[in-house]
Amino acid sequence: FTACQVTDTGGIDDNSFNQTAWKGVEDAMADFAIDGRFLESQAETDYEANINSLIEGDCDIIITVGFLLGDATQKAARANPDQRFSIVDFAYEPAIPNVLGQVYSTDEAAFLAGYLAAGVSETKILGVFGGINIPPVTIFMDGFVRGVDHYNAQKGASVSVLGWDIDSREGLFTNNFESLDDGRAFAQNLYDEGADIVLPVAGPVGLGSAALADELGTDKLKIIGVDADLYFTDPQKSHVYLTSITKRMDATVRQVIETAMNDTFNGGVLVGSLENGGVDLASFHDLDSAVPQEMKAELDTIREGIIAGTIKVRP
Amino acid sequence: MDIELRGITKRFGPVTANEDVNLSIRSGEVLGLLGENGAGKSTLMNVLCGLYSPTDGEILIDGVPATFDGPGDAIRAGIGMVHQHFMLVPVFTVTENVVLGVERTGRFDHLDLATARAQVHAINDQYGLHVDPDALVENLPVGVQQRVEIIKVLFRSADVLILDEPTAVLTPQEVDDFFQIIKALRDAGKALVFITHKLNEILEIADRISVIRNGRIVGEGLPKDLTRPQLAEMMVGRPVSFDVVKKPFAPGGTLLETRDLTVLRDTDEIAIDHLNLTVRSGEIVGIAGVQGNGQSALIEVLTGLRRATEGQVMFDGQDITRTSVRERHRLGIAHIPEDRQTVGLIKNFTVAENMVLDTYYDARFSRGPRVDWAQVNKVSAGFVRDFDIRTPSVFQAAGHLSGGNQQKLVVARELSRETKLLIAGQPTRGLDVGSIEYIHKRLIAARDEGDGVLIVSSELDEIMALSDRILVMFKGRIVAEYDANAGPVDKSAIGLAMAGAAA
Amino acid sequence: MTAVPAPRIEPGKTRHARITGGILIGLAILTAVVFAPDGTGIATFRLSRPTDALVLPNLVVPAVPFIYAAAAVLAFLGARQFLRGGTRWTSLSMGIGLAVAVAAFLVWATTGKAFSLTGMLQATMVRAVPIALGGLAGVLSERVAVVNIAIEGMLLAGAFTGALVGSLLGGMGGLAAAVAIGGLFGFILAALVVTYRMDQIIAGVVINLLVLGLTSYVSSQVFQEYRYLNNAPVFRAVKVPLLGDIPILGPMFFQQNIFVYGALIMVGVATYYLFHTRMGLRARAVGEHPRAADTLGINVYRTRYINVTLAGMVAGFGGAWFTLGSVGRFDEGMTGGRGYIGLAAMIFGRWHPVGALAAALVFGFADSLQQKLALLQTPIPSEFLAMAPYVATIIVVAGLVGRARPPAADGKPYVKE
Amino acid sequence: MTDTSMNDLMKAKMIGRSEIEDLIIVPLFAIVAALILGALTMLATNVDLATIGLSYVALLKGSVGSLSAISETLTAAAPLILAGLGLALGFRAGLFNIGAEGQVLMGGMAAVITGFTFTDLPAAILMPMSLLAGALVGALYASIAGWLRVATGAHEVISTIMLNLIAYRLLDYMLRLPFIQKEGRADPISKSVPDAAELPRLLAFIDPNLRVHAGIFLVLVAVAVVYWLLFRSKLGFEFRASGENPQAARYAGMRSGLIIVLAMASAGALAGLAGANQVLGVLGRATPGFSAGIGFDAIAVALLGRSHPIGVLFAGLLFGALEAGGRQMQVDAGVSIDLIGIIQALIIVFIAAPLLVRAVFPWGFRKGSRQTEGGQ
Ligand SMILES: Nc1ncnc2c1ncn2[C@@H]1O[C@H](COP(=O)(O)OP(=O)(O)OP(=O)(O)O)[C@@H](O)[C@H]1O
Ligand SMILES: Nc1ncnc2c1ncn2[C@@H]1O[C@H](COP(=O)(O)OP(=O)(O)OP(=O)(O)O)[C@@H](O)[C@H]1O
Ligand SMILES: [Mg+2]
Ligand SMILES: [Mg+2]
Repeated sequence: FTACQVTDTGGIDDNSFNQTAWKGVEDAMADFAIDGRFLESQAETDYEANINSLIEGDCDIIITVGFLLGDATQKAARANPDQRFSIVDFAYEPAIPNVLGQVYSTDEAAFLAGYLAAGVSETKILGVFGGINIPPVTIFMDGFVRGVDHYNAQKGASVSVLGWDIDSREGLFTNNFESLDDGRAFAQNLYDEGADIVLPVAGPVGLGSAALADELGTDKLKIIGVDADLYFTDPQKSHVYLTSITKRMDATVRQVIETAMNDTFNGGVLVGSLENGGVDLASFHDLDSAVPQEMKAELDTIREGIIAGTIKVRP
Repeated sequence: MDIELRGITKRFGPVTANEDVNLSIRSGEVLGLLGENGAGKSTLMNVLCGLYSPTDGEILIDGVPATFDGPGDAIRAGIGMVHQHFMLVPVFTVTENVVLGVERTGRFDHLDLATARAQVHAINDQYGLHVDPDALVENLPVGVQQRVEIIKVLFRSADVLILDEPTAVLTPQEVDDFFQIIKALRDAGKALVFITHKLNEILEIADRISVIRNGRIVGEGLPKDLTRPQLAEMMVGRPVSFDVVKKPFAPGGTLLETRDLTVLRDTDEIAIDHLNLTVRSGEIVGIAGVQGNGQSALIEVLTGLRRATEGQVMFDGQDITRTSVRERHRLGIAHIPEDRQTVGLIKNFTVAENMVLDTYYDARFSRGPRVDWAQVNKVSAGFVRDFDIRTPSVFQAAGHLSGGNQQKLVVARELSRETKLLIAGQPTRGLDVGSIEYIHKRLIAARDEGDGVLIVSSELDEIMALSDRILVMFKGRIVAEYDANAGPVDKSAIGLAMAGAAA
Repeated sequence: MTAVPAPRIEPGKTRHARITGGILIGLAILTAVVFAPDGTGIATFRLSRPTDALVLPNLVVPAVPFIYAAAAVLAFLGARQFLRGGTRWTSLSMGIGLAVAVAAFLVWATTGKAFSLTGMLQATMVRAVPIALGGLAGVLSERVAVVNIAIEGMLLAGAFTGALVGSLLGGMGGLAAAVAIGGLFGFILAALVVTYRMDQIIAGVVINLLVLGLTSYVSSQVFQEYRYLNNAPVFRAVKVPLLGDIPILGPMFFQQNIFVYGALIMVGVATYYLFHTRMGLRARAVGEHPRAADTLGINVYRTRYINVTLAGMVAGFGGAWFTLGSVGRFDEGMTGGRGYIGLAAMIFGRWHPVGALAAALVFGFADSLQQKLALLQTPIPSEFLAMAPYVATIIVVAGLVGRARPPAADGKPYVKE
Repeated sequence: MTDTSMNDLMKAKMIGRSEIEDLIIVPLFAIVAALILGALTMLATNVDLATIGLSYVALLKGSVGSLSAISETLTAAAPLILAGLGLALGFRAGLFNIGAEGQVLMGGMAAVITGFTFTDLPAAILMPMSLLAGALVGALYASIAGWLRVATGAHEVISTIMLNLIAYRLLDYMLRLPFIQKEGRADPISKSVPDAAELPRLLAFIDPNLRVHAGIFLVLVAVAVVYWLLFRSKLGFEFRASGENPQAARYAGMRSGLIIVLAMASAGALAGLAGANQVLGVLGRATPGFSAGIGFDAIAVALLGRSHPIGVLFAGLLFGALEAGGRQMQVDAGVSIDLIGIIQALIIVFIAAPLLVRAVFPWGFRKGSRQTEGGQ
């Protein structure tokens, strides 16, 4: 059995998005003794060609990673109805029988992160920026901003978020998922305007923001990681991460491979949520002391509220 | 300091530029080195100043053999050369140019220009050179640039000065001043080598003369023992007649006329200033003048390569002031450019392609948007035969032809068209005597057939030999006019006019 | 000969002044009509951070009066150019005019909002560093007449080596290695164009391709597996005592990392080298008239080798900025065309080190301005602002601000004998 | 002289040994040397010998080893050849145009916009019309640099670099315009072109994954047209003349300004076609990175092809093959596709510096350069 993966342009070693998805394949390789392969996309024009070369290469399942591969995956799936596909961050409407989409209610976890950040911030200004203005990115920003709003409503505070206007749907975007230097520059920009916690939603780009926080010191700037728990995947800068909004692509990918192996694979959608652990807020690790006990308790309550449906993260 | 060249031979691949040359240069003496274009004068001197290393032979300085591993060595040995083409950096000041290569420095490699400036002043005073050490070289007239070159050599305390064709760019009056400088240097005990192919000059200034032909020394002597015809024969290898045979002068109507023509250079300076001239059919008009007085701009504006700012150009009764180059070609203006090998042809193109470089569009050679190459090749082969161009095939790259044959190729192309007016810039520059005779014959033939011919040349002798009418240009204007058919023209009067005395 | 009337010729300089005047008046109109806001807004520029030693009050600018004043200044400058055509002041007027127009634009964009001016200027300097160093590398090699398209590749090689060696040996080791690798590619460029007479532009393009290929290959083949090879320490900002506390200028020039200081020092040293030393005089002679230099015993080839290698070292240092001076990690193609912009800065700066730095600051300013504007959400699309410096470069290169003259022998190979 | 000597004069030169060395041996050595150095690079990065062998086998297999490999090679080669032809044309006319990337972008955008705007037109009209729009806009964009050069003397290297950077921003801007942006998306991505505007896939009847499309006919036509233009037409003669020696061309009455603008425009038209070829034949719409560096790779292709249309054709095929094979290499042997970039660069180094090849492989050439140069 061979599981194949096509990455998005950030590269397999991005410490976050692509790497987490690949970890799912690696886990499957370890647990089920299967083969795994990946093909990096150098440019958006490679998506289709890369999928095609994997179709040539006898893959039992092809996992494409990223919203931007949505169209190419759809095209390939239509042309090759016998080939099983799964795509991270995309759901087809109507569903395609040989494609399983993996999507995540990331805003649930981001909501928690927003609430947390609003409470921890000293300047009462937070910053956020994204890679590209696409739903899997903006869903983080939406959840984060709503979490802050929730905090403001609860505490009568006025914490503001720079970088994302939830109504006009405009904000700061690097327009790539690659440039660490952009990550640093964007974080610097937000820091200059007073933000002391920044949430970069742009895969490896965020590592650049972490480099800035490392240099300034966590008393001046903290970073919230995305996708993986960056405390572990970026060990050199682990101390700058207040927390991470994890999106357990590794778990869902492994799960998809398992269904493909024991022939329970069905097209459709697999949704990761707070409830099933598909998304979550990581621990505070080194910055645990920066988070008051009271805040931790409140977060637990909100988490339960979200799972129970009593707190709405989407209007 | 005395220098002895023994058995110097210099080859460039198959070309032998110098062969077994023996020459001695002595202090307090001007050695005149005479030879026609391409004889090997510059090559020999480049060997002496360390720029080329000789294929064979040796150089003795005061009896001691010397080997130069580059020009630096020769400079250190006291040998300095003023090159035929000036070796000055235009955007540097005089002082910077002078110190280049022998700079004095302070701490941190800091340039010490103050001391150098004082030295330039001293040299100025000693030899009466009058050069401002702080002027930018590009702003200086050529005559002064030449003095900068001399200062450069003296600054390096050279005892031997080699001057390669120093007078080519000077007016007769500037030449006189220049000779004063040379005499002052000689009297100060320097050894000088003066290179030229002008007979009168060498007879005037040299203390001793050597003549070089085809890379070999073919004659030596003292000026008092030698006459012009003798020198000319040594130089060329056969008796030379200084006469030109033309049909009697029978000019037709006015062919070309300029009215208050004014032209700017690229730098916005005025190159041609309200100039009026006419050329009739069946006459050769020669324009004399020192380089830089607007002759090149005149040719450019007449051939359409440069726009006139004011005034008109009339050709054959038609206003062509704003007409394109191509249209002027069509009307019957042929142009043999001054710099034939670089602008007259394309070295990587074949002989055939070059032969139609400005006629390919014509009905003879093209069908609609297409060039009829079969026809081009056939016609070109005919021209190659008619004009005796030595090439193995019309597909040979023009750059592989010898210099003389490249020139013939351009002449063949221009003369093979239907022409009424022939404009030629420096028509014989860089040519050997055979080719010069050939070109002169062609120009006169064109005139005898009724074409108008306009020649611009800095060689006064050539102008005087060919022209029916001589115009002198100075600072963009015609300052004097002479009718050559009305009787002998006074050469020194022309010289004065060239220097602006008549203005 | 009759007296002729004085020629009625419009010299180029007057024409030039007229064009400048026209542009300034155009800017005045644009400022008055487009930027004049309708309300009574106030633009707030924050000058210092709360943490600064000397806390300055915010700069509060009433928008409408300021913009009309700016328009008036522009109109005055323009009219003066147009009528007088003062040749000496043309470039200066243009410079002042553009600065005034940019200020008016900023006030307009900030009306009713606030942003940190100091932060923007500090970022300007930081963003300018790789461009300035690239431009300086261009100056050094083009002054000896070697066109250096390879700056991009040299920057990239410096970035890569800085990260790799920095991860193993620490920042200083990485920096030294980056400089060395830049020098190596400078040397290779010199060898290709001087010794092997390869076309200079082709050689540059090829080096860029080669470096891009090599660094991308190693980073995906090796770094992916051995993460610790791509994890270098970052040089932190060092505040210069006292000077660093000067308001606005302090953060911009004296609270930076060694790359900013290095760039400033190198620009100074290069200016001294080129225009006040023996070596510099010789280098420039080789760039202007190599044959003349040769006849004076200056080794043209060696001079070219040395200067192009030096240029490579400068570019290598600039490349290290991307990793050791910024994020500590190499990323495929991370220089993102900054070498080419450096080349433009060199031309913009008229082949002078200080000019190149000034031009780089313009690019850096545009870069950081664009980021601020993205936060301010102006109606002008940020893409157009991002384009502005490139359009400006074209205009400058096209000679509106006076034609720059490259070294006379630039791009031409020198063949001895 | 007799008629026979006239015929001698007109006898075309036989292809000599030195031409063969230049045209065949040098490129061959360049490729071999580049592959060897590529292998050394792999060795240096800890790739074992077996994997190196495997990767070169995969390179071959992925480029020509199967129908789909050939299809991928042709698909990758088509835009490179088109843009490369444009650049070659420019080089012949003495213009070093670095701006193909920007022209590809602008041409591609024009083709997309035309395609999705006139959805009602039949394929026979819409497809050529979209291609034409691409060519036209590419030409216009390129002629800006040409015009700047003519009117102000601004060097095209700098102005085309700047125009590339401007084109990227312009693209980002355009892709977010409501009229271009795909419905329901917030990221920069254009609407898709209808099937009628697409270059039809040629082998889809065999296997829907075979991507080779009608663009390859476009390529063949372009090669022929460029060849005819350069070597048979009056305009081409003018291009070449002003490229070799602009002064001489001017003296011969050619209008250098016009020629520069026309040459730039033709180059831009071909680059624009390359862009149109990508969006109409491969991608079906425009995204921010749709040019994928074609404009830069095409510089290498044009240099490698020595600015000759036939040379560009082969160079483009080689680069296409390397790209397609490189993908296979990554799948089969796990060697990064970036190795291909190294090999490509090395090939050009060796081709552009024949002196270097002669120094590295002295035994491939006749001894001594004197004979080869003074031959005739
Ligand atoms: N670098 C070179 N390579 C090949 N041939 C050369 C070179 N330099 C000179 N020659 C050839 O050597 C011969 C002598 O040239 P040289 O320049 O010494 O002549 P010259 O007497 O100075 O002529 P002129 O009066 O035109 O300056 C000519 O045939 C010339 O073509
Ligand atoms: N680069 C070259 N490659 C091949 N052949 C060449 C090259 N340069 C010159 N030749 C050939 O060498 C021969 C000698 O050239 P050279 O310039 O010395 O001629 P020349 O005797 O001075 O003729 P002319 O009097 O016409 O100037 C010519 O027949 C020419 O075709
Ligand atoms: Mg000479
Ligand atoms: Mg990679």
